[in-house]
Amino acid sequence: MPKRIVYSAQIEYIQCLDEHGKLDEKLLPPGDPSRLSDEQAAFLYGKMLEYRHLDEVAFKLQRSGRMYTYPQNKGQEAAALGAGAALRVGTDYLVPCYRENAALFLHGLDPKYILLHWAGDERGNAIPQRDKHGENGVNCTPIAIPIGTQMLHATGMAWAAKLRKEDKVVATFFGDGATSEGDFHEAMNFATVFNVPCIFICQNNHWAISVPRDQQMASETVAQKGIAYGAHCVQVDGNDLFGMYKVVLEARERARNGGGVTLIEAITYRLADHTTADDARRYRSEAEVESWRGKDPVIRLRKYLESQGLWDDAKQREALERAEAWTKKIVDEVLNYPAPHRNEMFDHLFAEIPEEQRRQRDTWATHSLGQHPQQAGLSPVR
Amino acid sequence: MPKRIVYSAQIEYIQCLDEHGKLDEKLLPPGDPSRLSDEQAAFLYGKMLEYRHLDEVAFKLQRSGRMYTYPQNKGQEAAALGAGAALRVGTDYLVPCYRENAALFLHGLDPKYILLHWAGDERGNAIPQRDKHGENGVNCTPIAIPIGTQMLHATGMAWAAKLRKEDKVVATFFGDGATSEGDFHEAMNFATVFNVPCIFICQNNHWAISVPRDQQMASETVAQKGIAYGAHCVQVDGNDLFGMYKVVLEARERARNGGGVTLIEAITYRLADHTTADDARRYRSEAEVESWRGKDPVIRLRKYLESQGLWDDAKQREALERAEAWTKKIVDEVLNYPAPHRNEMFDHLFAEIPEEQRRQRDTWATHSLGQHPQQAGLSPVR
Amino acid sequence: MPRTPQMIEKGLTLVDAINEGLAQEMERDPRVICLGEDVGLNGGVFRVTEGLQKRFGADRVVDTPLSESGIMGAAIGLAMGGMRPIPEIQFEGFMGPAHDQLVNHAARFRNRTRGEITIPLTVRVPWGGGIHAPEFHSDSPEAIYIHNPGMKVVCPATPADAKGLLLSAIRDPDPVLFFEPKRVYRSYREQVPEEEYTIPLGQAKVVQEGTDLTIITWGAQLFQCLEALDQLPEDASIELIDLRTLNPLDHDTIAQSVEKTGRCVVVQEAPKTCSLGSEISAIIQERCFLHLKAPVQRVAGFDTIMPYAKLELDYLPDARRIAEATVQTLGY
Amino acid sequence: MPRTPQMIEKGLTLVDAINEGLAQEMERDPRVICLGEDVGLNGGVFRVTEGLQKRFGADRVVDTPLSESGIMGAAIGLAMGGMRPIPEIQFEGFMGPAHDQLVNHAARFRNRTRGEITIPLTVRVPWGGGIHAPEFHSDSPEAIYIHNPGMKVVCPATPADAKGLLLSAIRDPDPVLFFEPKRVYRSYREQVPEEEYTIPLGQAKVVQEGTDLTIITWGAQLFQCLEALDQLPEDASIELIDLRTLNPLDHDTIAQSVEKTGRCVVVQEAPKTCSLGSEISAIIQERCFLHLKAPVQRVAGFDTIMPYAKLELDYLPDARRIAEATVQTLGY
Ligand SMILES: Cc1ncc(C[n+]2csc(CCOP(=O)(O)OP(=O)(O)O)c2C)c(N)n1
Ligand SMILES: Cc1ncc(C[n+]2csc(CCOP(=O)(O)OP(=O)(O)O)c2C)c(N)n1
Ligand SMILES: [Mg+2]
Ligand SMILES: [Mg+2]
Repeated sequence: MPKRIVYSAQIEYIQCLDEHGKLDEKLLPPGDPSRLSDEQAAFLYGKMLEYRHLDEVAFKLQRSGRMYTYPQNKGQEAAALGAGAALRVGTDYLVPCYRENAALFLHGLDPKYILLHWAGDERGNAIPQRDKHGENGVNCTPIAIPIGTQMLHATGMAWAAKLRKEDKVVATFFGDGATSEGDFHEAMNFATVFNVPCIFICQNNHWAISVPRDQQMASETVAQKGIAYGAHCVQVDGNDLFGMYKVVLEARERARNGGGVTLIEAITYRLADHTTADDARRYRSEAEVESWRGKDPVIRLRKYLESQGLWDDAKQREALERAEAWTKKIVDEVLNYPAPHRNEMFDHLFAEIPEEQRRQRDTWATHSLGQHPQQAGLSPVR
Repeated sequence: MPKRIVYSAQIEYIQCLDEHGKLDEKLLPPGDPSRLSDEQAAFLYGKMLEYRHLDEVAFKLQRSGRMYTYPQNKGQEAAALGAGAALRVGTDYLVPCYRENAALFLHGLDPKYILLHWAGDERGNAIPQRDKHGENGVNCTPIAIPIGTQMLHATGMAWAAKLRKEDKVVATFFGDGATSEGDFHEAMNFATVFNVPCIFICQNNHWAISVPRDQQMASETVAQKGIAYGAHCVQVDGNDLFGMYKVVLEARERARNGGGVTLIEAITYRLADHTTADDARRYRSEAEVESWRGKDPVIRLRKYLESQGLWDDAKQREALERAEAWTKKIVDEVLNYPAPHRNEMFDHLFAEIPEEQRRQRDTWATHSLGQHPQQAGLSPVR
Repeated sequence: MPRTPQMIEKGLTLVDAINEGLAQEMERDPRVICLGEDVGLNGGVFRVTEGLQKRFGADRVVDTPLSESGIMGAAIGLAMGGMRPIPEIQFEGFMGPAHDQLVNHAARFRNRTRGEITIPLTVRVPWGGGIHAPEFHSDSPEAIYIHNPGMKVVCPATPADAKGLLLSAIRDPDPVLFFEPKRVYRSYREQVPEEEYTIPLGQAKVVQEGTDLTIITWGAQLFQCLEALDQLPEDASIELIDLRTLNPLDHDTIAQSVEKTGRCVVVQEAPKTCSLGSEISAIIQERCFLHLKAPVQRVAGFDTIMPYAKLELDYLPDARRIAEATVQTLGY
Repeated sequence: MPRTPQMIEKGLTLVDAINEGLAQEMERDPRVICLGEDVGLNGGVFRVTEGLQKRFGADRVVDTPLSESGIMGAAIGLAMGGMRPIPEIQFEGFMGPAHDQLVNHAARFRNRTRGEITIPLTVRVPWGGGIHAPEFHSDSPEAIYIHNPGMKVVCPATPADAKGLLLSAIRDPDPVLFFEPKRVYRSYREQVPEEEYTIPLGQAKVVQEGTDLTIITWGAQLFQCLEALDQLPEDASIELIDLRTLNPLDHDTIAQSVEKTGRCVVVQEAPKTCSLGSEISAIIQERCFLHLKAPVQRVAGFDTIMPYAKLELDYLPDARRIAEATVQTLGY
C-alpha cells in the first residue's frame, strides 16, 4: 500500500452546564452515573463559596504584608472542584500545582497549610500523609513551584500503586504553560508506556504569566498533545462543574481498569493576576477579562441551582456567613502560628543529621574558628 | 455545542519504491518534481555502495583495535541519503545524530572526520564550517552523543536563519529512542511556535539499543507525535530512497515558504549491532533481522535500477572497486593521522586561555608546588 | 530609554543599569536578541527588560514558551546561526531543566569542535536570596557552573559594575553566565556612566584597601560585608575584595592581598561545602602558605537547603556572622 | 546468581559485587526495583544488572524509555508511593537531563515537607574515565552533587566496599547517589563475603597507615595512588585514605590523619576548581592549621573538558603526577 492512512484521531470538546446555568440533559440524562446529583452540586456550590472567600482573604493578607506571595485561584474553582469530587477521598491521590486549592480542600487538606506555604513557612508543606497518619492524613503532595516537575512524581506514584496492586488513581494538575516543559512529555510517555493509573489534568487558563496560549504552543488544542503518547484525550469546559466531574470520573474508571491514561484539557481562566507579584493589566485586555467574568463557574452553578429550586438568596446569605466564619478561623490560626525555629532548616535534611550540619546548627557558624573555638583557644564571641 | 469535535488528524504512510524495487508510478508519475531522476538514483546508488563499504571497514577497524567504538549505519543508508539528496548542498544545514553519515558525506563532509571522532579524537568534530571557510566548508554539526540534544540546536539555527532572512532550511536527524527525551518535545514546540524552517527526521529503526519501539512509546506511530505541536507529520518507508527524497523535498519547500515544521518518521532498521560495544543477539531475534534483510535499501535500489536497464553486474563490480579505493584512501589518512597534542585540551576551551589553565598546560600540573615551584624554592621534578 | 530626573540625580539601580546596558548593546549590534519567559511585553518579572520589546520589536525581545531547556538549547542554535542571544532564566532555581544544554553543550562546543563552532551567549539569571521570594527563588548555584569547565561566570554587586561587565559578557566570544543579585536590584543606587563602556571579565575589585585582613566576597554579600566593617574595632584595617567575575578567578589579586594581610575571610551566600569559598580557601593556602597567620575562614550559607522566606535571613550570612569571623581571625 | 569457580577462587569484580548486592537486596525487600535504559533484558551496558530481570521479572527490573528526567522523576514518585527504586543513569555524562529532578526534587522532599514525604532512592551511575569510551562517557561530576544539599554521595573503589556500601545506600531512608568507577568495573578482583553485609555511609577507610604525608582519594584513583606509592622513596611513610563516602564527608578521619602527618595530597579525577579536592583542602587548613608543614596539594583533573579517548590518559592524574606532588610536598 504505497499511500495509506496509518493513524487518525479526533478530539472532543464537552460542556454539560452552559454559561447560563443550563444543563444538557441529552449529554447527562438523569440517572447517568457520571452526572453529579443535585445534592452534590449544592454541596459543592457551598464549598466554592468558601474557597473563593478564602482566596480573596488570602489576597488581602498578602496586600497587607502578612503573606509574601499568593497566587489566586479565582475563576478556576470548578475545574479543581469537579476533579476533586470525581476522585475518591482517601483512596485516590492528588499531585497539584498551585491552582487546585479547591480539590485539595475537598480532599481534607486544612487550608492553613496552603496559607503557611505562601507565608514562607515550610510547615505549610508538612501535610500529614495518609500512609503515615491514617484517617488524619491527606492524600496529596504540597504545592509544586518548579513548573511541570510534579507530573513525573504522579506518574511514579501511580506506577507504585500498580506494582503494589492498590486500587488507587493518581491525578496531577498543571497549567497550559507547564505543557512546554520536557518533564510533561516524559511524564506522559512514562505513564502511557507503563500504563499506570494516572490522570493528567491541564487547567488551560490561556496564560502563563504574560505569555498567551497561542505563543506557548502552535497546536490547536492542549488535549491533542496526548495523541503523542497514545493517551485518551478530551477537552472540557473547565468552568462547568458537571462536565469536569463527568470527564474525570470516566478517566478515573478507565485508569482503575487498566484502560489507559487520560489527558484532560480544562478550559478556564484566572480572574486575577498571576500572583500578587504580577499586574495582569500589563498584558491582558480588560475586554478579555470581562468576557470571562460572564463564564464564572460560581455564577453559572448558582444559576443552575436556582433553576432547580435548590438555591435562593437566603441560602446564599447563610452560605456566605459560613464561608466567612470558616475563613476567619483558618486565618486566625495562621496569623497566630508560632514562628518556625531556625534549627528546622537542619533537622529535616536527612533522617539523621550529619556531623558537619550538626556543628553548623549548634554553633550557628560555618567558619571553623566559630565551629571549633577550642582549636585556637578561642571562646565564641557570642 | 455541548459535544463536538474540535480537532481531527490523520497520518499518512508513503512508500514509493517497494521491497521488490518496483516504483509506484501513480504516486510518483514521471516528471513529478519530487521524483528522483534515474540518473540521480544511479548516482546515489553508487554513493550507497561507497558508504556501506566504508561502514563495514570502520567496523573492522574497531574490531582490530584501531578505533574505540563505532556505530554502524548499515541498513539505514536510504533514509539519510534520500534526505541528504533533497536538501541543498551548501545552502541547507544538517544537524545529525550518528546514523546519518550518508547525508553528511553527500553534503561534502570528508569521512575522515567521522572516523577520527570514533577513534577518540576531537579533531573529528573540527568540521570546517561554511560560514567561516566558504566553499571549503560543510554545512553540518558534528555527531551528537547525548541523545536528543541536537534538535534544539537545529531549531535555534533555523530560527537564526529566519531572523536573518536567509534562504536556509535546517534538518535534524534522530532516532526513535530520542523522541522520549524532553528536549525533543521542547525543540518541536519552539520550532512550531516560532515557525522556523526546520525539518525533524526521525530514523525509526525500531530499537534504542535493546529497548524496542513499543516499550519506548505507547503511540501507534512516531509521526503522530508531531500532532502535539501542530506540525506536519508523515510516515515514510525509510528504506525507500524515492520516498525519502519526496517527503523531505516537500518538507523543505514547506519550510522555505514559511509553511511550517515537518516531522518525518522514516521506518528503517539497523542491520548491525547498536555499536561495536553491543551484541544485538541478546535482544533481537534472528527472524526479525532476517525479515529486514529483505528490505535492505541497497538491494532494493539495485533492483529498480536493473529493471530500468541502468545497472548490471559490470557496473556493480566497477562501483565496488571505486568504493574500495575511496575507502582505502580515507582509512589510510586516518590511520596515519598525527597524534593530537595534549595542549589541545586547553587551547580551545575559550577564545583566550585563562591564567590558571595556562599554568596547568605549561606545567602539566594542578598542584601548586608544581605550578609555582619558585614559591618554595623547589625546582620541578621533571 | 532616556533617563529620568531621579536616575540622573540619585543614580541608577542595578535593574536600570542592566536595562540600559541591554538597550545600548542591542542598538549597537543587530545580532543581539533577548529571549525568555515574560521578557517581552511584560518586561521580565523584575522589569529588567522593560521597554525593550517596544523599542526593538518582538523579533528581538522574544517571549518564549515555558521551557528552560528549550530557551537554552535554542539560544545555542541561535548563536551557532550567527546571532548573539541573551537568554534569561527567570530565577536561578529554574536552571535545573537548562542544566544539560548549558553545561554539556553551550560550554563544550568550542572545545569539542576545536574552535570551529563557538557559542557567544550571555545567560542572564536573577540570583540569590534575601527578597522573601517563594521556594526555588533564592538559591546561589554559582559553584556548579564554575566547576564545570567552559563557561565564564560573572556576578556584579553594583550597578556600574553590572553595566560594564554585561557589555563585556555580551561581546565575549564564549558563553557567559551573568548572575544578577536580586537583593540589590532596587536596593542601591549609584552614578553610572551614560555612555557604553566595558569592564574586563576576570578582574576583581579592591573595594577598600587594608593591611590586617582580607575579606573576599561577591554579589549581594558585598553589602553585608560593608555593614560588618562598621561593627569591627576602629583600628582593624580590612581589605575588601569584590570578585565580580567568578570564572576565571582573579588568583593574583586574591594572593597579593592575602600575602599582604596574612588573614582572610571569604563570604558567600551559597552552601559552604564544595563551593567557590572552598576553592578560594584552597588557593590561598596553596599560594600564601608561608604568609598565613590564621586559617582562612568561610562565612557561608549553611550546608542545608535555602529555607523559605521566614527563615532565609537566618540562613544567609549577615553582618554579625561576618564580623564574628573577622574578629576571631584577627585574634588568632 | 550463584558464584562461578573463578569468583570463588580469584574473587569478584566490582561488576560482580554490585550485581550480587542488588540481587540480595531485591531478594530481601520486595519494594526494591531497578529501572533504567537497557537494564533489563540486556543486563545494562556494563552487565551490572545481568540476570536480574530473568530472576525477578520485568516488573522489578524495568527497561525504561530513553529519558533521564523521566527515570529520575518517576523513581521519585515510586519512592513516594512506597517502593525503593534503584534508577540507573547509563553514564554520568547523561545526568544532565536528570539534574533538576535529582537536585531539586529527590534531594529536597524530606526537608521541604519537614519529613512527611521522604525519598529512599539509590541512583546508580557508572562514573569516571580511563576506559576509552566516547564523549560524555568519562566525567566525574561528584562535586556538583556534594555541593547541592540533601543527597548522600558514595563512590566505592573496591568490590567489597561496593557491596557493603550499596546495601547501606539501598536501606538508607534518603536519596543516595552511587557512583561506580567504570575503570575498576572489571580490572580488579577481590574476595567479597558471600552473605549480605553493610558498610556504614560516611566512614572513610585508612588503606595504609603512615606518618609523613596523607594521600586522600576516592574511586578509581585509589589504584593510581597505590601505583604512585611504588615510585616514592623507600623511607617515605605515607598514609592512604579512601573516602568511599563523599557526602557526608568523614572530617574526623581526614583531620586526625593530617594532624599526625602534617602534609597532604588530595587526588581526584574531576577538574580542580570548586571540587571536592578544594573542600578537603579548605577543611584541612581550617582544622589542622597549626599542624601543617606544607600546603595541601591537589592533584586533579585539569580545569578543562575531559578529552576524548586519545588524550584521556593525559588528562587523568597518574602515578607520575601523584608521585611528583608527593615528593615535592615531602620536601617542602
Ligand atoms: C521551571 C519553572 N520555570 C519558571 C517558573 C516561573 N513561573 C511561575 S508560574 C509561571 C507560569 C505558569 O503558567 P501555567 O503553567 O499556565 O500555570 P498558571 O499560572 O497559568 O496556572 C512561570 C513561568 C517556574 N515556577 N518554574
Ligand atoms: C542522553 C543520553 N542518554 C543515554 C545515552 C546512551 N545511548 C546511546 S545511543 C542510545 C539509544 C539511542 O536510540 P535511538 O535514538 O533510537 O537511536 P539509534 O541508536 O537506534 O539510531 C542510548 C540509550 C546517550 N547517548 N545519551
Ligand atoms: Mg496558565
Ligand atoms: Mg533507534
